[in-house]
Amino acid sequence: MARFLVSRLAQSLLLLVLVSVIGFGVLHLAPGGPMAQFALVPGMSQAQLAEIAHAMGLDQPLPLQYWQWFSRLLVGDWGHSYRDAQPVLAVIAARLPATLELMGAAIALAVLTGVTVGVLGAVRRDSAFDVLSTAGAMVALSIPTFWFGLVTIYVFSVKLGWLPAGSRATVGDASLWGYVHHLIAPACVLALVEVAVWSRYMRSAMLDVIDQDFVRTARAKGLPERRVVLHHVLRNAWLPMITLAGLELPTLLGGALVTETVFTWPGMGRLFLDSLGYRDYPVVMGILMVSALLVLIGSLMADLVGAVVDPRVRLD
Amino acid sequence: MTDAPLAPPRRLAALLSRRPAAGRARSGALHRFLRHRLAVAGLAAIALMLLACWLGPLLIPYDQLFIDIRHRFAGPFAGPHVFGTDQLGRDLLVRLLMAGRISLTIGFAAMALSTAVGTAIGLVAGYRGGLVGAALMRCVDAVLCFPSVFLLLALAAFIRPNVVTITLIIAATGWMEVARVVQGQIRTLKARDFTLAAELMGASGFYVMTNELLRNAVGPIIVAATLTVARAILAEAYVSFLGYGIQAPVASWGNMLNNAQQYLGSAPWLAIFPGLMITVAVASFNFVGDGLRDALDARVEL
Amino acid sequence: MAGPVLEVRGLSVGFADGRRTVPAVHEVAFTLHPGETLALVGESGSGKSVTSLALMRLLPPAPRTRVTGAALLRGRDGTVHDLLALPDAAVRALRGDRIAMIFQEPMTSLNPVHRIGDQIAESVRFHRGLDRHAALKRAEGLIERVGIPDAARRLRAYPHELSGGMRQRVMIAMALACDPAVLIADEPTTALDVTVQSQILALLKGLQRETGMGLVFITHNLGVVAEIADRVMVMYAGRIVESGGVVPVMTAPRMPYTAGLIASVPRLDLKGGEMVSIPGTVPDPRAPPPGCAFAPRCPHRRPTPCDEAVPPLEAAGAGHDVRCRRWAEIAAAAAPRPALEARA
Amino acid sequence: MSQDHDEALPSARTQGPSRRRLLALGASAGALAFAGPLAGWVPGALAATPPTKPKGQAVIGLSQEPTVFQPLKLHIEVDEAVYMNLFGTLWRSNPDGSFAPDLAAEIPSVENGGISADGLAWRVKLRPDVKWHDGTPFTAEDVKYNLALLVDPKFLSGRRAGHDLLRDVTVVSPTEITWRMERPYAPYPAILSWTWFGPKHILEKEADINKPAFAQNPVGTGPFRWGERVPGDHITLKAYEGYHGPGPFLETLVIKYVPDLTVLYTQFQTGDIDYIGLQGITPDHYDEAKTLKGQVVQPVPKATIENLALNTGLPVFKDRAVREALYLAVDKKSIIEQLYYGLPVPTESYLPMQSWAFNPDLPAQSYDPEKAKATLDAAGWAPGPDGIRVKDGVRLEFTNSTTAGNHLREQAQQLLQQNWLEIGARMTISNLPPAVMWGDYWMLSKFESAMVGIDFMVGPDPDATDYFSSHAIAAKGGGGQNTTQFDSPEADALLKDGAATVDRAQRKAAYLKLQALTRRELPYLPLFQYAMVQGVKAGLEGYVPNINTQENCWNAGEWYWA
Repeated sequence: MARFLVSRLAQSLLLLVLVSVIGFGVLHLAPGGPMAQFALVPGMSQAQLAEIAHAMGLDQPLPLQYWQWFSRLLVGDWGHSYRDAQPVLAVIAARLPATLELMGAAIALAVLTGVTVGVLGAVRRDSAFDVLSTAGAMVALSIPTFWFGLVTIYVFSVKLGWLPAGSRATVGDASLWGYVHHLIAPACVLALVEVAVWSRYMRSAMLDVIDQDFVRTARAKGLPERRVVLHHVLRNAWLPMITLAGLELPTLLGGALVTETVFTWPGMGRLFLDSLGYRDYPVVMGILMVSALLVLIGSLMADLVGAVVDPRVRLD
Repeated sequence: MTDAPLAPPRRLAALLSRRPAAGRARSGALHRFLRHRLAVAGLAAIALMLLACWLGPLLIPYDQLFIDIRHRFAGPFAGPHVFGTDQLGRDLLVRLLMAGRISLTIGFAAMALSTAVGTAIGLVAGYRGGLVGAALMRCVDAVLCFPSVFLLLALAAFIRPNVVTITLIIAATGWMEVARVVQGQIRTLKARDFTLAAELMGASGFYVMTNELLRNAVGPIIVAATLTVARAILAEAYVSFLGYGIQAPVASWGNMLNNAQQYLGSAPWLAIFPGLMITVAVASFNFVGDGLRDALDARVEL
Repeated sequence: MAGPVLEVRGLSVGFADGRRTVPAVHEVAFTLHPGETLALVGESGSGKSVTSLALMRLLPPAPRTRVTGAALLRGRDGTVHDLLALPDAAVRALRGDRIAMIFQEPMTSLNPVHRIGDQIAESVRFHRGLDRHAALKRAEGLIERVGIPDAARRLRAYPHELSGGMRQRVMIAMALACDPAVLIADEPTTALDVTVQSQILALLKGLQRETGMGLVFITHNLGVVAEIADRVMVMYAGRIVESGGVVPVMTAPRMPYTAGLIASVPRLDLKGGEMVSIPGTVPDPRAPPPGCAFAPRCPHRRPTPCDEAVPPLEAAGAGHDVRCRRWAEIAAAAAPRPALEARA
Repeated sequence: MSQDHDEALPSARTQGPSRRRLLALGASAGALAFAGPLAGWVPGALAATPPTKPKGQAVIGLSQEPTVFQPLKLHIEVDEAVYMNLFGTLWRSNPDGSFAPDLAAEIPSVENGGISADGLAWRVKLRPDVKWHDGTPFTAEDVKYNLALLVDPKFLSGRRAGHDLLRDVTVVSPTEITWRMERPYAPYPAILSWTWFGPKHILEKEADINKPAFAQNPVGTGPFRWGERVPGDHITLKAYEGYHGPGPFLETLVIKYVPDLTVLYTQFQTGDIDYIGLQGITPDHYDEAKTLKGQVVQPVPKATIENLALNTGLPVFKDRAVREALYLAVDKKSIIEQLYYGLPVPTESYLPMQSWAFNPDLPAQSYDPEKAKATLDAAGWAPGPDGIRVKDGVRLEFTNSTTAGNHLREQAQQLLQQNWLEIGARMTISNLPPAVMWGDYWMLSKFESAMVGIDFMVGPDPDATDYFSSHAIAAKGGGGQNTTQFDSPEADALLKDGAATVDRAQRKAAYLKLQALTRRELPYLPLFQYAMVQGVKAGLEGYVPNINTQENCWNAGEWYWA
């Protein structure tokens, strides 16, 4: 176990370094830059601009810039936002909870719905429900999330007026319902693709298990079908789902970005887009690192949890 | 040993299993694909879409770029413009079809590119193994660590958008899965005897890679490629929707949505038609990919 | 004895295949008395497992399979239930309680994610309404009873921590949890090492003596039959082709197929002896031969009468039935050890 | 300053007030901060009286997020929406263009002895009763500190131009400060009207003035004090009861960030937002918004002029005939009436028509492709085989750029593309992300032609040196935004005249000539002066649009609910 953890952590760190190199390269090699915002200041001369660029270290060779950024990162200094001069970690930390809330709600919704649909589909294989839910999942995977979000806003906020159009809460309304009310539409939109993924995986995992001998054994014991499905089939079928949860994290995070854009959700994805617009490199890099970190932690957690709940797996 | 003369009841298992009988495998991948009704429908839809996008505009008496500002926002299914007109009075149908050309072209081109790159990297990583393989696969992992949308936007924010650059950045964020699939496939294939046989017969590494391994990994690659087209179309739509993609006046399904967003209330068809086209196109490719997966018996999940 | 504990009448099973129904079992009938062991013998595809699953009502439900006939099980209170006619819930109440089953593959028949104690206790909890603690206590007793040492600790083990033989013992413990009147053992030893096989057989015999349950023992291995069975029923292509007491059937098989099976038993006394097997394979149930299903593989086949119609089951002695038109001819012509041996 | 009407652009637009002549019909002239309802703005309900104690909450919706809370630092337009309510200036601009004292006791002038006759010596008297939100008295030391910080080379200052002319800043007493100007600079009072001050006693203790901890909990002298900030979502300001001016009447002022204009409008519609700031309601929604019950919606003029900037440094645009012909071929009427729903006003000048220096007598453009063709023919631009005109090997072919994602502008671009193709000029659209567009591409004149909204004035002052002086061409090493590389000795002279005197009549004469000059030379093809559709919830009293400020929440301290 300890050896597994150490080697996994080492691998993850290596990955993080690679991630940072790729991210840094992509950002800094591209045209445009943070100087655009300074250039528009009245009375700013080219000489002053050069001074600012120098002060920000932007005039140094790229590898050196990377090294300076990275060595500071190692001692926990993620830098300051070019835009509002706040520490990058504080800027991200202020936005992360909103994203996690959205992702959490969506994943809860997706797992609940997806697992139910997948289980029912597998249990009633080839029934009308199964065929429809399988085709439906495929279509759900194909709908552009942003478009679905727009249509949702149009129908439920503009036309019907049932749900608020974006934002995380109405200012001044701190009630739980206020938050939930705002969360419904974006969480559903973000969950749509995940429901499809989860129901497809769940169904096929169930089918992998449902024909196995031990299920017949359980039936032979005279257990009610419900218990056979839930206690015996599902308990085995959801083990690979834990790994899936880890693997789905990047997709979910990406989906959260899209959803946040459409629903003006004050999360990390929105911050990412805004910061890209300003070429706020430290913040953009910070978000890339945080999301990579989340992804790595997610997959590590998935492995660990998988090992804990599956008696057959030993980590060493 | 006791089983030697009389094998245990495998056929019972086959009968009890409600899956399509394995015995029918011999009737071929094509047969299995055709049994997949949704996949066939998807294929038909793709064929229809290609036909419509490339031939349709020739039959419609409107130019996709001709602005007729006095007839903007004409509703669909009434008057000479079948699908209505857009915010500049251009015929929406012909724009949808021309946009289809762009979106599908990007989809296919990005697929070809990312499949080629992914296959090459997967091949080398899987065949060479060792340090090179590990290094390549760690790079794949690292790129996979970014939610692909983040990477896509980071790249899109910097390029001068046109069909070629958009294709390039979509391919740049879509080759990793193919690489993984190919690498995994190659590793299992490599463990099999025929690779060894080929090597013993003095075949070069390149020959083994291309002629033996690649040929045998072609099923999963095809499936992955099909699903990549679907992803590429979605990616193009999103980038263009945010305004970083295909630029006006050229239409793509994504940038048609970009312009339509604010007219959802007053001219909803401007957003609905392109959105439906994207959904239908992507779903078709997904269905075909799903059918191919079954037909080629390739377990690929993208 | 107070009459049979299980009586099967005219059991037929068909599987839906597209629009057709493929017959898998025809008109199987037998009775089982308490304490009696009935061996159901046949090659793969002969229908013996389907028969047992049909009795347990473990086959897929109606549109996929068609089951007709009756299977009368005597309940704890003496009332008789037709397993094939009861509603699902009522069958579930009997299954695992009055009639239990163990399967061929101990490696895969146990749920890998549950502790074996819980898996054994589960049945008791459901049928007897015991709480978890009491059920586990009983499971511990059962584990001891099936000869697993260190029962208290094993209770907490997962299946993958046990050997194949141990797992089969666990399966047996699980089946015996509610003291069933009938135990169906579907090839319980096939997947095990020979030494383990005989241990399991001995265990089953011992337990049967203790509990007086009726045992339906399904196997394709006649060597095992001789060790355990009171009566034998041989199946081929879904039909009973020979049945009777173990001694007459094993020593004087009347059906050439039975004779072939006996000949194919590897014999320890014949050192380096050649393995004997029946040529050919079981017919495709979708396209059965017109007459005797065994005719295509039978050394004694004559187009007439063998290929004319499916032969009826005829009495060949007291309680000894056989499904062969020519059994009398063959028996008269042949030596005690049938001619098949020569064909090796 | 270039101003864009979409999100996420790093334009540090710092424009200011100008004199509002035409709209100030019923305005109460004078020094009082409140300038009655404007003609053109109809308040939602009959005027009620403000409450005696701060009461209620108003939510201001903005499509960009204020993030810089140190008001002297480099910031963008949207940040000022916070400054206006949190911080104080020496004086501020009224809708009619006059100044009203805020931290100063009176507006310095030659008459009251505040400014010497030559415009070089300044003496500013401060109010004695102003306290920072933390209770510390505001004094002349604060002013001195702020003025010095603005030109501190180590500081990322929001504006140096103007402040760098100050010499010998002297604190005479806690309520009096004097300085000398290096040379007369007419726009300086205007610049001071949007120079917000921070507290010396806090800022001077900052470890790194460019990364101020102050921004976490800013302290000002405005009608509202800092409440809390939920990044990416909103900022809450609370009434400052010790405010020295009238108000505040609202207990809470919320500044909410909703990046999507459609969502912003929807939230306004549903009443979550009481007022939409910045670009307001998109023109697409104007017709619908007018019918809303419970919301008062009206177009309000802005000082921004929509232009086609032509890079005269390129061979194709060197020829005035080309610029003239392109202008003649612009179907301005369709752009304004169809695409912008008739909201903006066509213009020929770079100044808003409300400015005192506006020249109303410029020749009006009319859409005349035939005349455009004739002009090009006469100038020797002959159509090539593909219909595109050529002269001396130069094809009449160029790109046009703007910030990607600005829908209306992109539509206008496409219409122009069609207009120009008619006369044999091929324009290709090449839109860019803001950080690329407004970087070197724009500043160093690497674009060919661009579609930009620009407010050419310095605050309320019509001085446009930054845009038309040949010394302001960054591509040639100058400091400024003369990105069209307009190089005219005549313009240079006029600009110099206009800025060097405080005599308004003299200045106006120079600027009228300059406007005629730019109309003739056409470095920019002027399209229209923006009018924003602005709306407030009915019952919000005290809301007064002010063309002289960046943001119409300039006086939120005086808002109250009826």
